[in-house]
This record gives sequence, C-alpha cells and structure tokens, in this order.
Amino acid sequence: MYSDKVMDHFQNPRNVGEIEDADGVGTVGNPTCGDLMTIYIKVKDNVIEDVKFKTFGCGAAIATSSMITEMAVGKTIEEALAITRNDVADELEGLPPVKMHCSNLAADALHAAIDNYKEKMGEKKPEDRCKDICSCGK
Amino acid sequence: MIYMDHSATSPVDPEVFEAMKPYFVDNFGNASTLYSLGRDARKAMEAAREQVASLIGAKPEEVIFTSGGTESDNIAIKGTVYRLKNKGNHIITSAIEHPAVRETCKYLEKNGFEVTYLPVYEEGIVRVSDLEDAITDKTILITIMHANNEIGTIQPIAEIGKIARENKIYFHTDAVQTIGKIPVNVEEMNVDMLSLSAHKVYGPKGIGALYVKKGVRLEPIIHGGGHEKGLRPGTENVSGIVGLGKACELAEKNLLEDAKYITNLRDKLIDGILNSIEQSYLDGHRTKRLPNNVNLRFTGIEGESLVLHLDSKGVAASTGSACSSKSLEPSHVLIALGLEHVEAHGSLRLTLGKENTEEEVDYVITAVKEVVETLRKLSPLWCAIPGAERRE
Amino acid sequence: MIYMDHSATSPVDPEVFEAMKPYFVDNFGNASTLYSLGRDARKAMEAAREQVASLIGAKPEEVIFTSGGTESDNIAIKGTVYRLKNKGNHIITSAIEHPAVRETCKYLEKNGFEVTYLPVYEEGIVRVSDLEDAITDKTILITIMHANNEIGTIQPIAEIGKIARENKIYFHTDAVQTIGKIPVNVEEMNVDMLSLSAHKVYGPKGIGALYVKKGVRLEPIIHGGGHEKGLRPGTENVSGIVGLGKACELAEKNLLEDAKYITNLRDKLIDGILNSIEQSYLDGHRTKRLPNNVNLRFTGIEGESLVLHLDSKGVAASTGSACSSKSLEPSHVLIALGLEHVEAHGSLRLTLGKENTEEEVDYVITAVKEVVETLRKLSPLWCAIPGAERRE
Ligand SMILES: Cc1ncc(COP(=O)(O)O)c(C=O)c1O
Ligand SMILES: Cc1ncc(COP(=O)(O)O)c(C=O)c1O
Ligand code: FES
Ligand code: FES
Repeated sequence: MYSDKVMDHFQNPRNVGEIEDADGVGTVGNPTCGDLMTIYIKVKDNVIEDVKFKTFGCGAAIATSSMITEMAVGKTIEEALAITRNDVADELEGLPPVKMHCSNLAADALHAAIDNYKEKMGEKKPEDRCKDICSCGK
Repeated sequence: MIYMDHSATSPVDPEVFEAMKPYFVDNFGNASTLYSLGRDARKAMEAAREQVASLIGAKPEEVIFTSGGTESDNIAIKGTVYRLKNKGNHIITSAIEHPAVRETCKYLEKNGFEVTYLPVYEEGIVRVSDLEDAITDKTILITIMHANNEIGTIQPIAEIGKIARENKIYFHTDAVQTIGKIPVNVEEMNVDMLSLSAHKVYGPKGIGALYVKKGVRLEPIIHGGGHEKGLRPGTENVSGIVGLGKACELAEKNLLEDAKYITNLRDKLIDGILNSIEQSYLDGHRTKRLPNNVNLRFTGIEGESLVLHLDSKGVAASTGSACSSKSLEPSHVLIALGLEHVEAHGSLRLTLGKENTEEEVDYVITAVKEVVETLRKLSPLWCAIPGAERRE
Repeated sequence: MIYMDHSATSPVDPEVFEAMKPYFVDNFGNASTLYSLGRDARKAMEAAREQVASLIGAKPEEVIFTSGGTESDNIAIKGTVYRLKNKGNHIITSAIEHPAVRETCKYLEKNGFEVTYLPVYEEGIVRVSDLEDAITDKTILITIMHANNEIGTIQPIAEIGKIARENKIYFHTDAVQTIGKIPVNVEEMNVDMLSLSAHKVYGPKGIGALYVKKGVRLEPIIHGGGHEKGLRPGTENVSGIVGLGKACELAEKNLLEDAKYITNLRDKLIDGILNSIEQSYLDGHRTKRLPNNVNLRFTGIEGESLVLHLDSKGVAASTGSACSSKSLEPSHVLIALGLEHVEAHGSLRLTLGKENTEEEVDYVITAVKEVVETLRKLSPLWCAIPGAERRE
C-alpha cells in the first residue's frame, strides 16, 4: 500500500516537535476528519532555517508531514511556497489515491505557516494555539 | 508474528487443510456428475453438510453452501424481501451490522424498501423494546447480527427471535463472528436464517453457508444450474466445502474449552492496556462480548498509524479509523456507540485466537503502550488535552 | 480411471496446487488489512490478476475476481441490464447458453425484460445475420457464449462484437469453456465483459473472474464491504485467486501445444467411434468446435445408462440426457440443434484434457462400442428402427 519511502518517513519521522519561538505556524485539517497538522517554521534572511511538525493522522499524514519538513528546510520563502501538493507525493514515490489528500494537507500546512510568518502572527504562545486547534470539545 | 486479527480472518487449521487436500488434484470430481469420481465428491460434500448442521443444531437439508458470509447475508435478505415484497416493504436491522447486511439494506432502501436501524446505545446492544416499537404490519424481515465484528457485543438473538415468531416475521441473523466462539443453536435462537463463513473459524476463505429453516422459501439472487436447491448455482467448491465441514467439526469439539482459554486472555489484555495507558477506553459492553474481542480507543491517536507501528513490532491488529477505510468514513459501529468522529479514529481492535498465548498478550500490552506513547509525542491533539502531561 | 469429462471440471494441476498451498495455513492474511501478512496476500492477489489479464489480453484493473463462472455471468448480465433499464429492456442471447446465462435471462424475462434466443441451426452456431435482425432500439445487452459446454461449437464472437460496437450495445461472452483451449483476446473479440472459471482449466473450484472493459459500469448484485471495486464484496479467496492466476499462466504457456495435442486425440476419438458403431452421429459442427469436445449420439440408447456403464468400465463421461438432469428435461442445447427428444436422450459427451493419451482414446472407443451394444440389446427402440439389425 505504502512505498518504502513513505514507511521510512512514517516510522522515523524527521523534525518532530514544536518551535517555541517560531516565526510562523500553520495548522490545517480537522481532527473530526481524522487529521490535524501543525507546522512550525523558523526563518532567517528569507530562508527557512528550521521546520518542525506535529500530526494527528494516518501513516500518509505523518509521512507527508515529515517529508515536507525535509523539503522546506533551506529553501527561500518563495521556493517553499512553490512546493505543490503533488511534489510531496512524488517525493515520497507516490501515495495510494485515497491518501492524496494527506499530501495536500502537508503542503497546505507549510503554506499556512508561511502565510502566518508573512502576516507576522507568530507572537501567540504555543499553549494558546494548542487550545485553539483542539476542536474535539474535550 | 503475533496474530491478533482473528475477526478479519483466521489461519486454516492444519487438520482442516489435511481434510481438504485430497479434493484438489486427486478427488477432483464435479459433485453433480454421475460417475464414481463425482459421487465421491458428492459424498464428501454431504458429510460436510452434516458437520455444519451439527454445529448449529440444524438438519443437514437446511444448510446451503455459499461463497462466504457476504453472499449468505445477501441471499437471506434479498431472497426474503424479494419474495415477500407484495406483503410488505419494511425491514428492521441494527445500526451496527457488517457491511454485507448494512449495504444490502441501503441498496434496498434505494429500491422501494424501508429500513429501520435499531440503536445500540453506549454498550453496543440493541434493546428488545425498541424492536417491538419498530414492528409494523409492513415488516417482512428482521436481520440482526449475533455478535458484532468490531466491538464483539452479543445481541439478544433468542429474545428477538421470539418476538419475530410471535409477529410472524422472518428473522435472519449473521453469525459469522459467533460460530465456534459461543454456542449457536438455530432452534434455541428462534432464527429462520443464519449466515456463517468458514474463514473466521480456521477454515478456508471463499466458502460459507446459509441455514434456511425448513419451509422458508427464498428467491435466488444468482441463477444457473440449480445447485444447492437452486439457491446457489455453480459448480460446487468441494475442497472448500470439505474444509468448512471440518472447521465446523473442530469448532464444535473445542468450543467450550477454547472459549474459556480465550476469554481469559481477553480479560488480561483489556485490563493490562486500560491499566497501563492513560486515557484509554474499552468500546462496547465489558462482558456481553465475544470471548476473543478487545476494542480500545486512545485519546489523541489515529488508528491506522497505530496498526502500522504495531505491525513493525510484529503484531497484526486492525482499526475502525476512517483513514484505514476506502471511503475515509469512520466505523459506523463506533459512531453508533455515540462516539465522536475523533474518538472513533483512535480505535484499535485486537481479536484473539486459540493459538495466542499469555506471553503474546504481555508483549502486546507493552507494544501498544510504546506505540501510543510514540504517537502521542507527534500528536498536536495530545498536548491540547486538559490534564494531559505536557512534554517540555 | 480414464477421465473424459473435462468440460464438467478438471483436476487441479499439481503446479497450481503447489502455488496455492502457502495461502492456507501460513500466508493466511486477509488481503484487505494493513499489516504485512495482509499486504503479502494482496500482492499475491494482484500478481494473479496480472496472470489472468495476460491470458485474455486485458489490463489487470479490468479483471474482477468472483466465486466462479456462474457468478461472473450473473454479475455481467444483471449488472448491465439493471443499470441500463431506463434505456431499454431487450437482451439478445443464443439458444444454447449455459444455465448460468440462460436461467438468468429467463428470470429477467419474468421481471420486465425481453429476451431473444438466437437459433443455432444444425451445426450449433449462431448466424450474424440473425443477430442483426434481432437488434432493436431497446436492445441493451448481447450475451453469447464463446464456445458451448455441451457440443463445443465456437461462436463468431469477434463479428458479433463488431456489430455490438457499431450499435453501441454492451456485449458479454461466457468464455468459461474456451480459456486455455483456444486463444481468447478481449480486444480482438470486441467484448465488453467476459466470464471465466478456474476449475475448467486445471484450477480450483469456487473461483472465477469477470473481465469488465475499462469504462463499463455495472450494478453489483451482491452488496457488502466494497471489495473488487464494489462489484464482488466479501473477504477475498486468496488461495483460490492464486490458483486461478497460476492456472491462467500455465494455460497461456501451453495453449497452442495442448490444443494441437488434444485436437488430434479428439479427431481420433470421433472417427474411431463413428466408424465402429453404426447409427452413431456427431452433434455440432465438425471443425468449428473446441479441441477437446466430442459429443455423440447413438440411436436407441439412453445417455444415463451409457454413462453409468462407462463408469463401471472406468471411464468418466457425461450426457445431455434428461434422465440425468434434475428436471428430467433433455438438454436444451441438443434440442436447439433440431434433434428429437428421443435422439437427445442418447447423447454422450467426452471432453478431453491434456493428461489423456492415445491409449486411453483407443480404450474408450472399444468401451463405448461394447456399452452401446449391450444397451441396444436391451432397447425396445433399437429393434424398432427400420434397417437396424434385429436380434433374434
Ligand atoms: C459479521 C460479519 N458478517 C459477514 C462477514 C462477511 O464474510 P465473508 O468475508 O466471508 O464474505 C464478516 C467478515 O468479513 C463478518 O464479520
Ligand atoms: C459455458 C459455461 N458457463 C458457465 C459455467 C459455470 O461455471 P461455474 O461452475 O464455475 O459456476 C460453466 C460450467 O459449469 C460453463 O461450462
Ligand atoms: S489522515 Fe486520514 S487518511 Fe490520512
Ligand atoms: S427413463 Fe427414468 S428418468 Fe428418464
């Protein structure tokens, strides 16, 4: 079902975690639909220096999150914005058709983090964000 | 590998395979032919029919061989309602049926039938009073499973059957998950039709049976050469039938002993996990469940990831998470329990078999704990849960 | 035993059985599960799909696994006409279809569809001009078998398919008797759907496939868990599928060689019997027939007796006699050839396989001669035939 590369990123996800003083944070998805992804970026001189993620989701969701952090790091903001949904899937040597939306999610999360950076909205504390994104009502 | 997905399928018992073996290369006769090779095949088939009948307390002539549980369910349901469509158009079922029943009902709903899906409440069990309320003078069929494949809850079939009889309504039960696990007796359960499948009980895949009570007439859904009283035409799958028969024989012989052994493992597994993992929950009634069924849920975790990580630790299990399904819909069974979508995503089903051991159960408890911890570290939901420990 | 009933079923080739073996006790995984045991089963299944596709010149994704030829025929026919019932209600078939097609058509006739049964004339072959005449603007399906199971006659499928395409009518062919015996290529034959069954080609019973051309959509007749693109739900019969795949692989590899060898045996058998038994006749076209089919008739003889006597001489064969059928109706195929009932009663079908030898053929010629003589001695019909030698 999953390529070896997907399984590798799923089992050994790169760049897991949060960046406390992130310059941009993007959250997409909805836990009700089974997936929620947050990407944190640290930017210096228009270049993405550090990326971290947290994901609730299936194997593909975790693997695409991990993959996109590797793809984004070292890229300029413009280059990172140019990473498409398909690029992530391609880089992972393909995804099952039903799982393509997971790669959409990863690209969207990265773009949302960049938007956030651009809007200079990175000043909120991570704890607050954590509360904001949890819509499961608990 | 530690196999804990017996409700998905079970290995063929070596004794079953031995029984089947002669019917491939050597005794390959077509059971509907006149010559001795064919007659031998017929004899083997009829012996198997007796073995199946014996397990469920039926007469051999009440057993029809099919290609599996799905087909049995379809024949029973469509066969009844197509025949009785002039009498009424109402079907009663439960909210937690297997897709073989559920999708058949959904299809019939699009074709002029009305279906009531009885609720199962938090414990996953239908209430007889709801059934009584649902019956109308248009009701022609009640189809409610004996035990659920996901959460293992056992339904009050005998009581339901009694009400069906009193109201002269045909009653079908899907016993695919119960044969060989708990006693199944068509007389005591008051059923008119009962579906079963070999591969859930250490028999081969692609073969099943439908019990049809004497006097009950069904319209076939597959037409052809008149085999199996016209209800299931097609050259008989002799090796499969022999395998089903042997599996039923073994199931009957070992039922009580196996059930006791497996219930013990089940309870150890449930307690072990609930006690060692915070915010873990059991789905479905604690005791009115199959001896082999464990269905748990962990806050902040998605099931497919859980299953894949367990696989890499050598444990085969399954989940009701939407992300593991073709439709990306979460399990309708978990939703019927009143769970939120996000909760349903975190479910893990471990279903035990006779070859599992206490050591395996211990290993699995530890493995689940480790995987849950790993995944919670990645989970943006976990940190958000009030009271949950935050990593710094 | 000399087995000459290969059109009823064939032994499983030992190589096929070897291929299947691992998928019972050891690699027993459910092909729809996430963990490695399930993924391995899935891989084996998909490899088999390629083997089947390769034999018939299809793409793997155009092959759906079913429980056998009967189910494939039912899915193709009902699946098409239920979908297209708003476009028209007319089906064209032949007068000599297998019951899997014929009874399905008869059932549909009772449910609002109209069916034309094309005649096959003395030689047992439909005429394309009759087909052209039969087409109306209500015609939604043509279903005509590739070769007949009783008399072996081969139908002009490519031509029929061409006409179907020109008229934009779906075309299904039942190729259960032809795969592995003569070339089958879905492109060249212009078919939209094609049925096949493993057990006629040295594979196991209870497994078959339906080719569904890309873009052709069918309504399922069995509902459930969405397996096989929703067209055939139910836990996949992995060992059966692997067996079907291997059987197709072997069939493809050996087709031309086997066909040549078996045609030679067939001709020897036909000539040997016709030359040595008076008032014996061949049913169906002499050359436009399957390499392995011999269908004969002997004045004054009833087929069931013939088959039982041959059995006691160690020869397995079959008959189209009514007395051997459940309905006591003579074969509709022989009647469609224009035979009288009494003639149809005397038919003997010998269908050869790759393991038959010249010596077996010689033995069978003698055995048939002896049995025919024995039975004619008992037959009140025989002495009544003008010109026949009277016993004194
Ligand atoms: C309760 C129940 N009913 C029906 C089925 C279908 O059986 P099969 O896979 O043999 O078609 C299953 C298993 O898949 C089941 O668990
Ligand atoms: C021409 C033809 N079609 C269909 C079938 C049915 O196949 P199965 O017995 O696999 O259902 C057969 C054989 O019985 C056949 O000869
Ligand atoms: S997160 Fe649900 S399918 Fe990927
Ligand atoms: S003679 Fe007895 S059934 Fe025909």
